[in-house]
Formats: sequence, structure tokens, C-alpha cells
Amino acid sequence: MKYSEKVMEHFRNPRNVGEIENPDGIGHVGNPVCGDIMELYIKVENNIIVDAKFKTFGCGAAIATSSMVTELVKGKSIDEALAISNKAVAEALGGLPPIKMHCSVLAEDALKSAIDDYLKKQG
Amino acid sequence: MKYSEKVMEHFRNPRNVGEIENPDGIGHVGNPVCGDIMELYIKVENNIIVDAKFKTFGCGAAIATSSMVTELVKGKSIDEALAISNKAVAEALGGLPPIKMHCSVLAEDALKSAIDDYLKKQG
Amino acid sequence: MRKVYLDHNATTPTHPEVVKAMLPYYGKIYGNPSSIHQFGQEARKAIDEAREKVADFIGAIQEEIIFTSGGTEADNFAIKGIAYANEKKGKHIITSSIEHHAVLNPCKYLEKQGFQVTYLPVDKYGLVDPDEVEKAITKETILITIMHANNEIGTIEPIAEIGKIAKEKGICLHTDAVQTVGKIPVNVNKLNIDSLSLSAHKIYGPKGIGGLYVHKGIRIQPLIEGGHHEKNRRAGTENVPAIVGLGKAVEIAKTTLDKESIYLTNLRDGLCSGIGEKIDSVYLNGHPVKRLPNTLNMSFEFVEGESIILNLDMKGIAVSSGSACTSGSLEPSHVLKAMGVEPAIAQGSVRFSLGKDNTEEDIDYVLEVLPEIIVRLRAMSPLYRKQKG
Amino acid sequence: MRKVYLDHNATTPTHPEVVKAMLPYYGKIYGNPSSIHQFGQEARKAIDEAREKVADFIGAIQEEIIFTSGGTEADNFAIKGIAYANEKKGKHIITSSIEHHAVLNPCKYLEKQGFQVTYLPVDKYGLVDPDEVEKAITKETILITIMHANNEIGTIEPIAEIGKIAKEKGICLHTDAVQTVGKIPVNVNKLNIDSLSLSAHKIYGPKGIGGLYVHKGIRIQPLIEGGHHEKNRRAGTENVPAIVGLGKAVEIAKTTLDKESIYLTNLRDGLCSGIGEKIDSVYLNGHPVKRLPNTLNMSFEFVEGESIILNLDMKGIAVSSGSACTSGSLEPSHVLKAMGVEPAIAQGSVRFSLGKDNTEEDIDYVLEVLPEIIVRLRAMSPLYRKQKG
Ligand SMILES: Cc1ncc(COP(=O)(O)O)c(C=O)c1O
Ligand SMILES: Cc1ncc(COP(=O)(O)O)c(C=O)c1O
Ligand code: FES
Ligand code: FES
Repeated sequence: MKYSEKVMEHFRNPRNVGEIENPDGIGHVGNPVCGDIMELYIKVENNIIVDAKFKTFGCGAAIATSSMVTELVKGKSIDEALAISNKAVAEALGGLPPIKMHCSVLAEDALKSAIDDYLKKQG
Repeated sequence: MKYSEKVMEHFRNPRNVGEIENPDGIGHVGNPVCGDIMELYIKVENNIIVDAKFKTFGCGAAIATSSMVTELVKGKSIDEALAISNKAVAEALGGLPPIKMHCSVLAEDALKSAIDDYLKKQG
Repeated sequence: MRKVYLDHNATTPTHPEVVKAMLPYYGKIYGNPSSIHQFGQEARKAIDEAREKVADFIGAIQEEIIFTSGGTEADNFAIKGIAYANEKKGKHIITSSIEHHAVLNPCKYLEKQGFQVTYLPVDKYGLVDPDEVEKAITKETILITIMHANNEIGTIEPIAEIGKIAKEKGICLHTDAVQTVGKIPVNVNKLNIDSLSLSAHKIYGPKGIGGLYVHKGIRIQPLIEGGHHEKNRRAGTENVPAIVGLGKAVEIAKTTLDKESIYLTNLRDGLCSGIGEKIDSVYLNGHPVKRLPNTLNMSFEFVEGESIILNLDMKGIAVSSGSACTSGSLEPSHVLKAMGVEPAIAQGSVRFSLGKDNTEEDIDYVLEVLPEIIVRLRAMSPLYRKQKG
Repeated sequence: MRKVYLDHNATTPTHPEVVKAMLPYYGKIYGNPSSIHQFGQEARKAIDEAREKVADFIGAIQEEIIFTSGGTEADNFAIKGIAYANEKKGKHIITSSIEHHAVLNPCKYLEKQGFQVTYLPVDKYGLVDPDEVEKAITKETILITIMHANNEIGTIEPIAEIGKIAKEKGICLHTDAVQTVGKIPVNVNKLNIDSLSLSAHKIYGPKGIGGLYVHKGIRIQPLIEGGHHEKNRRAGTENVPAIVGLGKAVEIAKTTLDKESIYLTNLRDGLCSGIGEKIDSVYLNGHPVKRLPNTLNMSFEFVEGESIILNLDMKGIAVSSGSACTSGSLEPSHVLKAMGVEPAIAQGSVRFSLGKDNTEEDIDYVLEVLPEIIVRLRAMSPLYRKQKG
């Protein structure tokens, strides 16, 4: 098990850590096996995600994928954001060790969950 | 498995190698497991073993015990010779590795067989 | 950057004197100990001497020591070997829920083969209760296997007491002493045990060599068969240099053990109290006193272990979460779980395992960088905010 | 006294470059490869590189190589592991009667567990007939295990042909290549095999390390269980220095194999014809051509092997009778017996196994002292006299 340089870079300097006050959507997910937890906040304007922040209690990959998914999502439309898969996140990080692929699933889930929350609030 | 110094000494310089012409008794024995073969010749005068020689096809211990048993037996009466056990031969050699104890049995058997032969010839 | 290795329960550097003792057996005295010629007999002599040292160190006799490729093989050999050799007497095994996987997995394997295994619980310190052992014994019980000290938390089990019970009932007791032989005094007679696993690389010996003590008369079936090595109990050309290295490692441990254990206890307790002073919401995992002198397992609430380890690693500090061998697994430590530690807190556990070359300065350095790391990670943690909120 | 080591099939001195490659992994890069910190990752890198070298050397891919504690463990692992993992398909195994005990004993063990084992005969050269293999196959056959070259006589078996048959029938083929990998070209694809054992100490690598090649997709049950090492196929902290040593040994073998095999063939054939010229009633055991370049097994009629060996040893010459591992046994070689060699002649067999450091002078020295020894022992032999008489 060895993390790529990119993963370690995002782990060392995670982007978009924190919370958004009055977010338009919040995703809160956890992995029952490893017990890790991720929270993702989005700000949406005209169907475009203008800001994203996260808080994560988890492994190195969980932190790096949180960081990466917030980066990827910023500036994207809701539809574009929904198309972001865990694989895309992992690839953007230069890959993940096989045993850590599920951490990227957590990031995808957190994003989907935040968008769901946004869409629900939109009614 | 390591031979004692005494075993090696007798192996290096076996005593009484050879045959006796017109022996009073010949013992010929073999071990069916290892396939080793021993021949022991004795010359008897007035119930005393005055000479003993051997020929052996066998392992280091077989050669050393052959050598030792011929040494032990010389000058002994038939009864005394019959009392020489394989243990005595092994002890006289400073012991044998456990797996090689049967080689001393071969020597004892060769001696017994030679005496038998002598006694039989005596009628 | 400063390098501080605090993962000695995972493995240790090989002692320079051990390496020195091993070297002649690579290029000079290289014979096969089974060969009857001089080259072989010199090698045979070397392993006999090492066997004597190991036997002497744990109060056993030479014939009771079987060299193996390490602690894992010794555990597998003991458990499967004793179980199969005695299965006609019964098919029940007693173990604990905090064993190393080198014990747990063979037990699980035997379950599939029709054996019954009782996994005893532990208390919040990780201690097995000898009374529970006694209660678990049935007429079918043929083997009890309880580790001497746990690798993750360092808790030392009451093996001598369990041994007394096993003896009374005439049941075989195996103990995985991979974490104790060389660290605390171990005497097979005082412990009342029939079988014991040890490993060289945890005590400044080489990797890839260990041993199984099997009390005279105990029946055990070989795991690895072939030539007549190790009195027909473990086949394969003997790993002469490594066996010599193991011999040297216990020889050194014999003279340094007492002093080292005081030194490490002090150093470790300094680390523990330093952490307690500088960081809030931390918990000690394991028994406060009945514990290996070198081991400190702490949980840092609201943060996850791997991210602490990676951050410490970026500062040159090597620690682990749980055991090295479980790093391929995602689930939190089965040991902390068995102790009833809350999952979220178990996830924040870090094991510091000290060694003879660690210094006060090493500890100061850890105490300097660790608090910042915890602060930074807590700031990132959704659990921490909720706490404050 | 001159020392001449001619027992390289028993074991070899570790190459100085191998030792040099290993040394850093004792005191400097000592981490546990399972640890996620730098200390661990450096060690991980080293074993990955070694794995790549071993894989490349035999035409396999990295994931197909599992490190073990030696050839014996690899054989046990392969045979028991493949048998158990596939027992639902059938319980019949085919092997030969001249295998190493590391293969024969696991086969005998499996017989006790309800498996059926066919021990194929060999011809007078020690060759297994591929047609016999084909004939022995039943619907129940799940594993064929035939050694690549025999350790006592050096005969090289027609594995590629047997492999073709096994492939057609969809049966797993294991080969014990402990005596061939590093001595003659070995390519797992050309040999059509599914599994192969190798060992470092036969080819100037360290003792206590070997490997099992298992073709992708072949099901195998672990022999040693515990942590997640070797992709869950072989537990135990990896023996990093020895693995690095094995990697280096095959790296060296890759460049020297061709030349060395010509060199050794010449040297050996010189020894063979020298013996033939100077001593009467001698016989070559093994195939005249299909034979390891370094191996010469000869029988000296009327005399017994051990006494020849001891006499040679007193002159500083190390050879063996049969294999080193059978030195604890009294019975004459099962290999020569299977070849139909007369018992008395089998008993007079001596194996000379040459190595890279042997010289013409070594051979001359053997040819100088050996005839006298044979004369002396024959004079002592009751069989010789009868011959003459
Ligand atoms: C308690 C315990 N048992 C067994 C083992 C396995 O020992 P080895 O790494 O020598 O196979 C270890 C360490 O890995 C251990 O800590
Ligand atoms: C053909 C063969 N198989 C297996 C082995 C066993 O290998 P190891 O000594 O590495 O256990 C040997 C040598 O001892 C051998 O010659
Ligand atoms: S291990 Fe759980 S998210 Fe990475
Ligand atoms: S081995 Fe047969 S007599 Fe010694």
C-alpha cells in the first residue's frame, strides 16, 4: 500500500477544508466498514456550484479524495457534478491503492448526497 | 550426526583388517535395512580367541565397530567373548550417534555368528 | 530531518553484533548442517550452540526448541500441529479474542475442519480472566492458546495462572510470546506452558527466523515435511546465519533485558504524560501497569489513526495504528473492539513502541510535533466540531 | 590442507555480492514492509524489486511469485495448497518415485487424508516417461507434481512434454525446480507449468528463502496463515534481507548461467573420465546427457558411500551420498532404487556436485586422492574379495 505523490500532496495540503455558512446543500456520509465519515458543503448559484468545502474524519485517502472532489466540483453545473464518479476522483489523484478505492466512493457519495440535499431544498 | 574422535580414529586406522587363513570360526552377517555386510574371522586356542580379523562393507560406524570388536575379543575366552554386547562396543568407541547404534549390533552379531560357527565345528 | 523510529513492535533493526555474528555463515561456514563432512559439521555446531542459547534463555532444554521461519510459522505449527496430533482426544480449542492473526486464522481454519473454538472475551484493559478459561474448558478441550503479551496494546496476560489451570486439567497450553521473549523475563516452567512461539526480528535479531518451544512429550504434527531436519519436526535446510543471529540476539537480551526495561518504561511514561499534558481528549489503551515496558497505545478522539501516522511520518516519526500486519485491512483493531473501546475512539488509536536506541530527544521531538498535528486534523474533523457545537 | 567443496547440490556459499546487497536491510533499511511509514515503504520497495527480478528470471509476472522460507516450504505449500483448494474436483495426485522428500512426504500425508497418489516409475536413467503420466491420469486427477531435475543424480525430466499433457487435460502441474532455477534456463511458459518451487541457497543466495511461482488463476490454499502478507497467500513478516538476496542471486545467475554451465560441464566431465580411467568397476548414475551441468553421481562397486565420503572429508574434500537431507536415514537412496540400481551398487554411490569456484586443480586433487581411498576400502570389503576369488 503506497499512496501516489498527488494523494500525499492533497493530504499534506488539503484544499477547501471547513464549512460553508448557510450552504445550499450538505452531504453527510460514512463507511460502515472502516467507520470513516465525510461531510461536504456546497454553495450553488444559477445551477453552478460556486463553492465547496469539506470536513473529514478518515484515512489519508479519505482526506485526499475529499480535497480533490471539492476541487473538481467547483465551477461545474449540477449535472456535470453528478457525473463525477469515484473513479474520476481517484484518477485525478493519480490512482489509489486497490484497498483504498472505497475511500473515493465515500467522496462520490458525499457529493451526491450534498447535491441531493440541494435538489430537495429546491423542492 | 557426528562421530566421536575414537570412532574416527578406528575408521582412519582400522585394526585387524583382513582374513584369517583356516579360521576356527567365520561370522557373516548383514543388515537388511542399510545393506551393510560384515565378516568376522576368529582363531581359537584352548578356548581363547587368539586372533580376530574382519572385512566390512559398510558405513564409518560399521568399520569402526568391526575394528573395535576384533580388538575387544582378542585374548578373551569364548564365554567372555559371548558376553560382549553391542553397547560395550559402542561405549568402547566413546559412543555412537543414536541412528548408528544398529551398526554396533551388526558387530555383535558378527562376533556371535563367528563363535557359533566355531562351536558348531567343535561339534 | 530527524528520524524517530517508534514501531519496534512491528520490527526492529538488527543489532550490529548480531549481524557480525551472522556474517561468517554466509561466505565461510556455509555448509549444510545435514552434511556429514566438515563443512556441514561446522554449520551443525553453530546451530546447536544457538539452540542451547535459546533454550537456556527461556528455561527449556535443547531438544525442546524447533527453529521456524518466524513467529507466524511457529504459531501455525503449534496450533495446527497440536490440534491434529491430539484430535482423537477431543476437538475443542480455547483462545482469546485479542490474539494475533497468526493465531486467530489457524483457529478459524480449524473451525472449518470440524474443530470448535472458544474465543474468550477480555476486560477493558485487554486482560483474559483465568476463571473464564477454566469455565470454558470441556471434556473435548485439547488446546488452550493465549498470547503472552498483546502486540497492539502491550497488555501482559496472566499466563502462569492459566497454565496452572491447564496443567490441572491436563490440557496443552500454547502461548504466543513473540512480543515478550527478549523484552520481559520468560521462563517456560514458571509460566506452566507446553508450547511457546518466539520471533527474532522483534528483539534486534534478523527477520525470517523464530522458534517454537514444545515441551518434551507433547505430541505435535509437522507443518512442513521433507528431510529429517529438527528431529523430523520441521523440514527444510536450516537457515544457519539467521539461527546464529537469533542465538546472538537472545544472548544480548539476556544481559540487557533488565536495564533496558527500566529505561524504556521511563521513556515511555514520559511520552505518555507529555501527550496527556499537551493534548486533550486522549485515552490510554491497554493495562496501565501489566504492560510491555516499550508499548504505548493511545487514542486521540475525533481523529483517525492513519492520518495521524501519515502526518507523523512526514515529520520522520514512525508509528503504527494497530499492528503492521493488519495494515491491509480496513476494519478497526479487533483488539480494541474486544476491549469495548468505542469504534470512533478505536479509530483514533496510535501505537508507539519504543526501542533501545530511542532517546529523550526523540520523545521531546514527538511531543513537539504531535500536538500541532492533532489540532490540524481535529480542525478538519466533522466529529470535533459537533463536540464543540 | 586443501579444501575442495563438491557438494553444491546440498548448498552453496552465499555470493559476496549477494551478502553485500543484503547488508543494508539489517541495520539501515529495517522497516516492516507492511508498515505505511517511510521505514516500511523502503523495505516494501526492496521486496517488490526482488520479486520483479525473480519473476523476470523465470518468465512470470510479479503477482505470481510468493516468497517462502525455502524450497521445502514451497513444495509443501504447492502440494497441500493445490490439493486442498481443488479437492472438490477430485482426489488423485500423480508424482514420481524419485522426488525429493519435500514432495514425497506431503504426498504421503495427503494419502492419509484420503487422497490417492500414483508414484510413477522411472527408467534406468531416472527419467519419467510422459506417456506414463498420461496413462496415470484419471477423472479424479487434480495435480501432477514432477521435479525438474533430480538432486541426487541430476537427471532433467521432460517437464515441457508433461506440461503439454497436463494442459490438454486441464490438470495442474507443479514442478520442484529447486535444482534447476539458476543452473539451467527455466521459463514457466515454455515448461507449460502452473506452479514451481525454487530455493536461493542452491544458487549462491542465502539459506532460509525460496519462492513459489503460482500461475495466475490457480487456486491454492495457504499453508501459513496470519497477516495479509504476500496477497494473503503466505503470512509472516517478510524476510527482507533474504528476499533481496534471492533477487540478487537470480540477477547474477541471469548473466552467468550460460558460461557457467559450459564451464561446469567440462570440469565435471573431466572428473568423470578421470575416475573412469583410474578406477575400475565404477558406474555413472543418472542420464549421460539430460543432466544438470554440475552433477556427477557415481557408484564405486564393492564399497559403501559413507566410508568414501568420510575418507574424502579427511582429505578436505566435501561430497555426499544421496542427498544431505536423507543423511538421517539408513536406507539406500530411493532414487537409485527406483532406477533399478542393484542395492550393493547403490550403496557405493557418491554425488559430486560442482560449483562456480571449483577449478581444474580441485578436480586433479580429487583424482589424486580418490583412487587410493577406493583401493583401501575395497581391500577391506568382503564383497571385493569374493569378486576376485
Ligand atoms: C503477537 C505476535 N504474534 C505473532 C507475530 C508474527 O511474527 P512474525 O512476524 O515473526 O511472523 C507477531 C508480529 O508480527 C506478533 O506481534
Ligand atoms: C530437489 C529439491 N527439492 C527441495 C529441496 C529443499 O529445499 P530447501 O533446502 O530450500 O528447503 C532441495 C534441497 O534441499 C532439493 O534438492
Ligand atoms: S479507509 Fe475508510 S475512507 Fe479510507
Ligand atoms: S549404517 Fe549400516 S552398519 Fe552402519
